[in-house]
Amino acid sequence: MTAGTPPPATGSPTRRMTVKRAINETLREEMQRDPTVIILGCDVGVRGNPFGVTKGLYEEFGAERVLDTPISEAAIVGSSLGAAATGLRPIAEILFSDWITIGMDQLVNQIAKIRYMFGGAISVPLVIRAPVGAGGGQAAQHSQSFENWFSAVPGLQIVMPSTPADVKGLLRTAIRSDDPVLFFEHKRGYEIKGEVPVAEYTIPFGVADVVREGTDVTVVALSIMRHKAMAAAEELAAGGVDCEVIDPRTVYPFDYDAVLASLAKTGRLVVVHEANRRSNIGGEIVSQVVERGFDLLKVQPRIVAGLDVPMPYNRALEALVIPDVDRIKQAVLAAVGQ
Amino acid sequence: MTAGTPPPATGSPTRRMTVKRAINETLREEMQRDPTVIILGCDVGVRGNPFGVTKGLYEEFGAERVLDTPISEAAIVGSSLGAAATGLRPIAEILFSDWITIGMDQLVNQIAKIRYMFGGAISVPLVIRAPVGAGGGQAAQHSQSFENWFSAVPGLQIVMPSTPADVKGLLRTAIRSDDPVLFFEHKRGYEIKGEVPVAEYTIPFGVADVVREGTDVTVVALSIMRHKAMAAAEELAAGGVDCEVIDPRTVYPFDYDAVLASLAKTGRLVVVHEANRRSNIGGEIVSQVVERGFDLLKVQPRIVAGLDVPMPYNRALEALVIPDVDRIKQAVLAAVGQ
Amino acid sequence: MRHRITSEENCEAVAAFERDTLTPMTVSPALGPNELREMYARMRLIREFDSAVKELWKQDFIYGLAHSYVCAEAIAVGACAALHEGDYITSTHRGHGHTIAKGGDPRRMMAELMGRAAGYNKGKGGSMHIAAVDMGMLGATGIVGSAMPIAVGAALTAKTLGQPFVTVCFHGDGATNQGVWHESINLAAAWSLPVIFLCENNQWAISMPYDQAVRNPSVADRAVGYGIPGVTVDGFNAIAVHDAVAEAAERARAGGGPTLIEARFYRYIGHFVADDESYRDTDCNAQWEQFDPITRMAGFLVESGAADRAWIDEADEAASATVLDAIEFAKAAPQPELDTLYDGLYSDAFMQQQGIGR
Amino acid sequence: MRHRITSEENCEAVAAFERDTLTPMTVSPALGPNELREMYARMRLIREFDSAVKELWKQDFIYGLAHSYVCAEAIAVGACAALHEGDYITSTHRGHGHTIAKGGDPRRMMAELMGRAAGYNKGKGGSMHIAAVDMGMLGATGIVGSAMPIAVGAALTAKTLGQPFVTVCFHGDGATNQGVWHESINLAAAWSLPVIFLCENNQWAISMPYDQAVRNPSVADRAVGYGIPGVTVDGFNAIAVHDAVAEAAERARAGGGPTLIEARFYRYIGHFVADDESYRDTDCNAQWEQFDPITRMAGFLVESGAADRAWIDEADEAASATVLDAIEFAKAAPQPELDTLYDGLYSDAFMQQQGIGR
Ligand SMILES: Cc1ncc(C[n+]2csc(CCOP(=O)(O)OP(=O)(O)O)c2C)c(N)n1
Ligand SMILES: Cc1ncc(C[n+]2csc(CCOP(=O)(O)OP(=O)(O)O)c2C)c(N)n1
Ligand SMILES: [Mg+2]
Ligand SMILES: [Mg+2]
Repeated sequence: MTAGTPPPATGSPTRRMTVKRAINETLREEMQRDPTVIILGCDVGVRGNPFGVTKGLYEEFGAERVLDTPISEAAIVGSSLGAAATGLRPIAEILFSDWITIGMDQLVNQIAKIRYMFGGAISVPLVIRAPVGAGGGQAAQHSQSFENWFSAVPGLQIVMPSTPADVKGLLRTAIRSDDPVLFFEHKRGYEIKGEVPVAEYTIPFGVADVVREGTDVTVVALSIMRHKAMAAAEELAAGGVDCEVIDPRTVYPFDYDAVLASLAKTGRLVVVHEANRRSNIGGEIVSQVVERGFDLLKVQPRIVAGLDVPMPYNRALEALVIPDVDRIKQAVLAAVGQ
Repeated sequence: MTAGTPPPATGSPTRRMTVKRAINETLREEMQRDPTVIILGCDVGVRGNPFGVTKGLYEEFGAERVLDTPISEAAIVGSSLGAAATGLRPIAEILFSDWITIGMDQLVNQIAKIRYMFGGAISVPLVIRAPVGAGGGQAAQHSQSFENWFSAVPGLQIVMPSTPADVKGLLRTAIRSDDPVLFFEHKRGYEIKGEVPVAEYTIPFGVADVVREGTDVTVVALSIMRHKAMAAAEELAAGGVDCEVIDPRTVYPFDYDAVLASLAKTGRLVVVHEANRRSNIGGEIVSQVVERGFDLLKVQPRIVAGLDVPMPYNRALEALVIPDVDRIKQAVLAAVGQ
Repeated sequence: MRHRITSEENCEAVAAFERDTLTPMTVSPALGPNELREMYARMRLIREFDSAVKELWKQDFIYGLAHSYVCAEAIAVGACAALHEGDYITSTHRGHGHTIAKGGDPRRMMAELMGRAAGYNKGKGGSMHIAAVDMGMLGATGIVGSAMPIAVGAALTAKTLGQPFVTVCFHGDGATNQGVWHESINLAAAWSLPVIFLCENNQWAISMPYDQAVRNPSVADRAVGYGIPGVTVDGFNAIAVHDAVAEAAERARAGGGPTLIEARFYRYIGHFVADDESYRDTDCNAQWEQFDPITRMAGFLVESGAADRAWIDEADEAASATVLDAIEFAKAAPQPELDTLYDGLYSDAFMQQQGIGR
Repeated sequence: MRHRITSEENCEAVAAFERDTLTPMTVSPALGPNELREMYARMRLIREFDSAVKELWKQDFIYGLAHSYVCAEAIAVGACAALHEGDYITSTHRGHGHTIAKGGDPRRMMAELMGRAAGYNKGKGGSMHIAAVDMGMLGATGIVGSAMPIAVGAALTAKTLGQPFVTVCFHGDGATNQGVWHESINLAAAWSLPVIFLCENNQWAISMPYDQAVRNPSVADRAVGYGIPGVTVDGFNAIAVHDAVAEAAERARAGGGPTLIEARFYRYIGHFVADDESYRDTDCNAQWEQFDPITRMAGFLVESGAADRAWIDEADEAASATVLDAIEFAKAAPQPELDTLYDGLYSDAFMQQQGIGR
C-alpha cells in the first residue's frame, strides 16, 4: 500500500514508520507533554494493547496514567467523560469499535450533548480510540465501521486517518482538542508505513488530503480505502483515465470545499468506503455534494462500499463484501462511460 | 393535522380513532390471536404506559404476558432476543427511543446479526416499539430520531408510520414478521385521528403511501412530517404549485420505486424528516435517488431536516430546530425556482 | 411476576419503615447550631422551590417535564452538609434539590426552568438538565443511571491528580438495575476511588415498586459483591444521612475507596408534576407525612436548642421570599436570542474555525 | 491500581486454589458408570478437538480468531451432563467446548471453523459464532457478556409457555463486570426464571487478573445482592460442577428461580491460539497441570470402577479418530457458493418479497 503524503505544512526531515508506531509515539509525546493525559481501556497497560499500540506506555507512565480496566465499556466511556469534565484528558480505547455500542448511551446522550445542554459550562476534552474495519475473518461482531452513526450526532468529531503522518498530526490535534473526538484506526492499517516529519506538527480537522491530482474523476476514499483508491488510480492512469484521489481524513468536520473544488475540474464523483452501503457515509457525502454542487456533476455520483450484510466469516465471502481495487476501477470507468 | 389515507387495498367500513388507540387495539388483537405474543418494558403493565398506549392489556392478559420490567434496557432488548429465538414473539418497549442506546449492543450486534451469522438457524420474530421525535420541551435526551442508524444495520426492519390506519396495518405486519422490527411511533403523533378499516388487514413493508398526487414537486416526508408536508402542499396548491406527497412509511425496506415513479413526473425532490440533517435518512434517500434516477432530476434535491444541534429546551429554540410548514414550503418553492 | 400493590401492602410499607428504618434524630458532633439551621433553611428552600415549580408548570411558565424533590430534602441536604468546597456531586432527573443543597442560585435555577438566557444552562437544559457546575453540581440527567460513571470519572481525576475532593453520586432505586450502575461501582471499588454512591431509595420507579423490580430489596446488600461498605439510613432523617456521608467521605479521602449508601424513604408525592398515581393506591400516602423530613428537622432544631419556633418561622418566610424573588427574576429575564442556538455545541475555538452557526 | 503479577503471586494462586477450592471427586448418585464414561469421552473429545484447532489455525485452515476450551473441559461437560434434552445453553467466545458438551457434531463444527458450507453456520460464523441450535446450543458470541440476556430470554419462554426446560448461561469472569451481566441476573431473579448463570472463572480476562478487575474476587458473593443462591465449585472437577448444576436445575424447574455458580479454575494456556502470554509469568502454568480435569476424571473412573485403563485408552483413541474424521470431512467439504452471501439475512419470505441477493 502507498505511504500517503506528509501534511503540506511541513517540509522538515522525516522518518519512516508504521501507523502503529506513529500512534504509539504520539501517545507517548502527548503524555510527556501534558500530565493530565491518561489512557484507559481493556489490556492497554501491562499488555500494551493486543495490537501493540500502547506498548511501553505502562512502563513509562505507570499504572495511574495507563489504566487497565475491567471489561466495562459503558463505564470506560462514561468515566472518561467525568474525568474530562473535571480536569483530565482521557484517551479511552475500545479494542474493536463494534463494541462502542456498549458505551453508546454515554457517548451519544452524555459526551456529545453535555456541553451544549449545560449551556457551555463543561468542556469534554476526551478521545476515544477504536479500531474499525474488516479483514482477517473476524466476522460479524469484529468488522464494522460506524463513522456515519457518529457523524449524525452533533457535538462529536470523527477522525479516520490511514497514513502514519496523518495519524500523528491528527491524533495530536485530537488529544489537544477541548471537544470529544472519535479516533477510528483501521485494524488492518497498523502496519502501513510512511514518512513522518520529525518536527512536531498538528493537522487541523476538516482539511482533506488531495493524495493524487487528476482531471477525469474525483475519487473520495476514506481510511485504508485511500490506499486501494490510489492503487486503482495508478492502474487506471495506465489506461488513460486520470483520477484525483481525495482522503477526507476527518468525517466530521468534513472538507466539502476540497471535493467541490475537485469536481469543478472533473465533474465526476466516486466515493469509496468500507462500511456497508446503506445509510452510511457515502450516501451522506453524495447528498451534501448534490446540495452544494449539483451543477458541477456531469454524471451520477457512484458509491463503492461494503455490501449490505453482516460480515461473513468465510474468506471468499468476506472478500466479496469488502470493496477492492477492481470495484473501484469499475466505478471510475463507469463514471467516464467506459 | 390531516388524517392520512387508509391502505388502498381495503374499501371496507372504517372507524375513526387516534394513533394511540390504533396501536392499543392492534396489540390487543394480536395478543388474542397468538398466545406467544408478549409485551415487556418499563411501566407497560399496571400503568399501561405513560402515554396510555398499553392501557388495559395488563388487566386482560395478565402479568405473565404484559411484563413490567426493571429499568434495564439492555436486558429488555437482549431477553427479547432470547425469547424470540426460543418460541415467543416479544414486543419490547423503550419509552423514549433515545435510550435504545442502552440496548444498542444487543440490538445491533446480536438481534440484527444472529440469524445470518448462525447460517439461518435462528429466527428473531420481535418488535421493539420506541417513540421518537421532539416537541414539548423534552430537550436533548428525549427528542431524537435514530431511524438512519438502524437503516445502516443489515438484518433490521424499520417502520415509522404516522396515521392510525398505517399504524394498525404495519404494526400487525411487524408482530407477524419473522424478523426483527423497529417500530418508531412519534410521541407527538399519538393523538392524530383518522379512519381505520374495520376488517382485519396488514400493510406490507416497503410500500410507500402516495398521500397526494401532484405534478410539480415530489415531497417525501417521514413520520409526522407527512402531515406537515400535506399542510404545506395545500397552501402551495393555492399558489399554483402542485406537490406530490409521499410517505414511505417504512425506512427499511424503502419504496424507491414510488419515489422514482413520482420523479418521472415532477423531476424535483424535497425530502422532509425531523432527525437532524447530518448523516441521516434524508442524505441516504437523496443518494439512492441520485444513483437510481439521476437523469430524472431537473434540479438539485433538497432536504428539510432538523438543525444539527442537540434539542434545546427553550421553546423558541426548539421550534427553530424542528422542520415546520414554512421551511417545507420554502424548499418546494426553491425547487420550482421561486 | 408484577402484581398491583394493594392498599394493605401500601400501609404495611409504612409500618415496615417505622420498624426497620426509622431512626431518631440525634446530635452529631460535626453539626453545630449554625450548620443545623443552614440545613433546615436549605431543606425548606427546596420544598418551597419545588412546590412553586408545580404551579408554574401548570401555568405553563415551565415547559417539558419536571420532577419534584419534595419529601427527599433530607437526603440532598444531609449529604451536601457533609461535603467541602471543591467536592462534586452528580444528579438525577430530580435535580432541583441537589442543586439547592450544593448551593445553587435559585434565580439562575428558576430562570433555567423557564428557559431564559440567564438560566444556569442558558435555556438549553431546563429542569431535566439543570447544572450548577460552578458549585460542583455536575448536572441533572434525563437518563436513569447515566450519571454513575460520570461520578466515577470525577473521582478518577481526584486520584490521578492527587486532589482531595470526593464526589457524591445521587441515584434512584430504579437506577440500581441499570448495567452502568454495576460497571461504575465495580470500577470505583477496584480502583479505590473517592466516590460515594448515594441511593435515594424512595421505593418506587414511576409505577414500579422496588421490591418487584428486584428479588432482594436491600440496595446496601449489593455492596458485599463489590467488596465495599454498604449502609442503609433513614432517608427522612437529614442528620443520619449527613453522618453516613461524612463517614464515607472521610474514608474516601483517606484512600479507602467508595461506599454504597442506601437512603431509604418513600415517595409520597407523584413521580412528576403531572402524575395521577393511577398505578397505586395513594390512601396511605398521608400516613407517610408523619415522617416529613422538614417537620422532623424543625422538631429537632427546637429539641436540640439549635433554634426556636420564631427562627423557624423566619426561615420559612425567608425561603418563600427567596423563591418569589427567583420567580420574579425568571419571569423578567429575557429569552435567549435565536442566534444563540448553536452556542456551546463545541468549544469556541472550534466553532469559529468551522464557522458553525454563522 | 493494576500491577504486573509476579511469578510469586502466580504460584501463590496455585496454593490458594489447592487450599480454598480444590475438592476431591466423589461418587454422585445421578452419575452411573455409563454417564461417567460418556463425560470422560466428551472431555477428551474437546481436548483433542481444540488441540487440533490450534494446529489447523497455524496452518491457516482456520481463519480469524479461535479460543481454546482446553483446561476448562470439566465445566461444560459437567454442566451439560446435568441437563435434559430440550434444555438450552448459551456460550461465550470459547464455544467449542460448550458445543461438544451439548452434543454438537464435530464434523459440522470443524467444517464451520474451516468456513465450509456444511458447517453449522454455513461458513458465516466461524469459531467465534459456532452454534448448534438443533442441540439447544444457542451460539457463541464475540462480545463478552452478550449472551447473558439471551439466556434470560430463553428462560422467559420456558416460564411463559409453561415448558420444563432450563437454560445454562456460560460466561467468563471478565463478563461479570459487564452491565448486561448485572441487568440479566437481576431480571431473572426478580422474575424467578429457570436459568443457571455459570461463571467460568479462570482468573484471567486476556491480560487482566480477576482480583485486579474487582475488589471482591468472589463471583458467588454477588448472588447475595440479587437474593439468589451463589455457590463456588472446583472448576477442574467435572462431578462437582455436575452436582452444582443439577441442584440448580432442579430448583429452577421447580420455580425456585436462578442460581449463580462460580466454577473456579485457572487458564494455564494462552487466551487464544496465538497468545504469547507476555503479560504474565507463565512459569507456574505447569504447576496447574496437576489439576488437569481430564487426568483427574480418568483417575476417578478407575478408582470408582466405572472404567479401567484399557477403556480409557480406547476412549482416547476414539476421540482422536473422531477429530481426524472431522478434519478430513471439513477439508473435503465445499466452500459456500458466492451466491449464498445474502442467505439467512432475513427470513426467506422477506428475502423473496424484497428480491434480496438477486
Ligand atoms: C434509561 C431510562 N429508562 C427509563 C426512563 C424513564 N424514567 C424516568 S424516571 C424513571 C423512574 C426512575 O426511578 P428512580 O431511579 O427510583 O428515581 P425516582 O424517580 O424514584 O426518584 C423512569 C423509568 C429513563 N428516564 N431512562
Ligand atoms: C465487550 C467486549 N469487550 C472486550 C472484548 C475483548 N475480549 C475478548 S475475550 C476477552 C476476555 C474475556 O475474559 P473472560 O470473560 O474471563 O473469558 P475467558 O477468555 O477468560 O474465558 C476480552 C477482553 C470483547 N470481546 N468484548
Ligand atoms: Mg425511586
Ligand atoms: Mg476469564
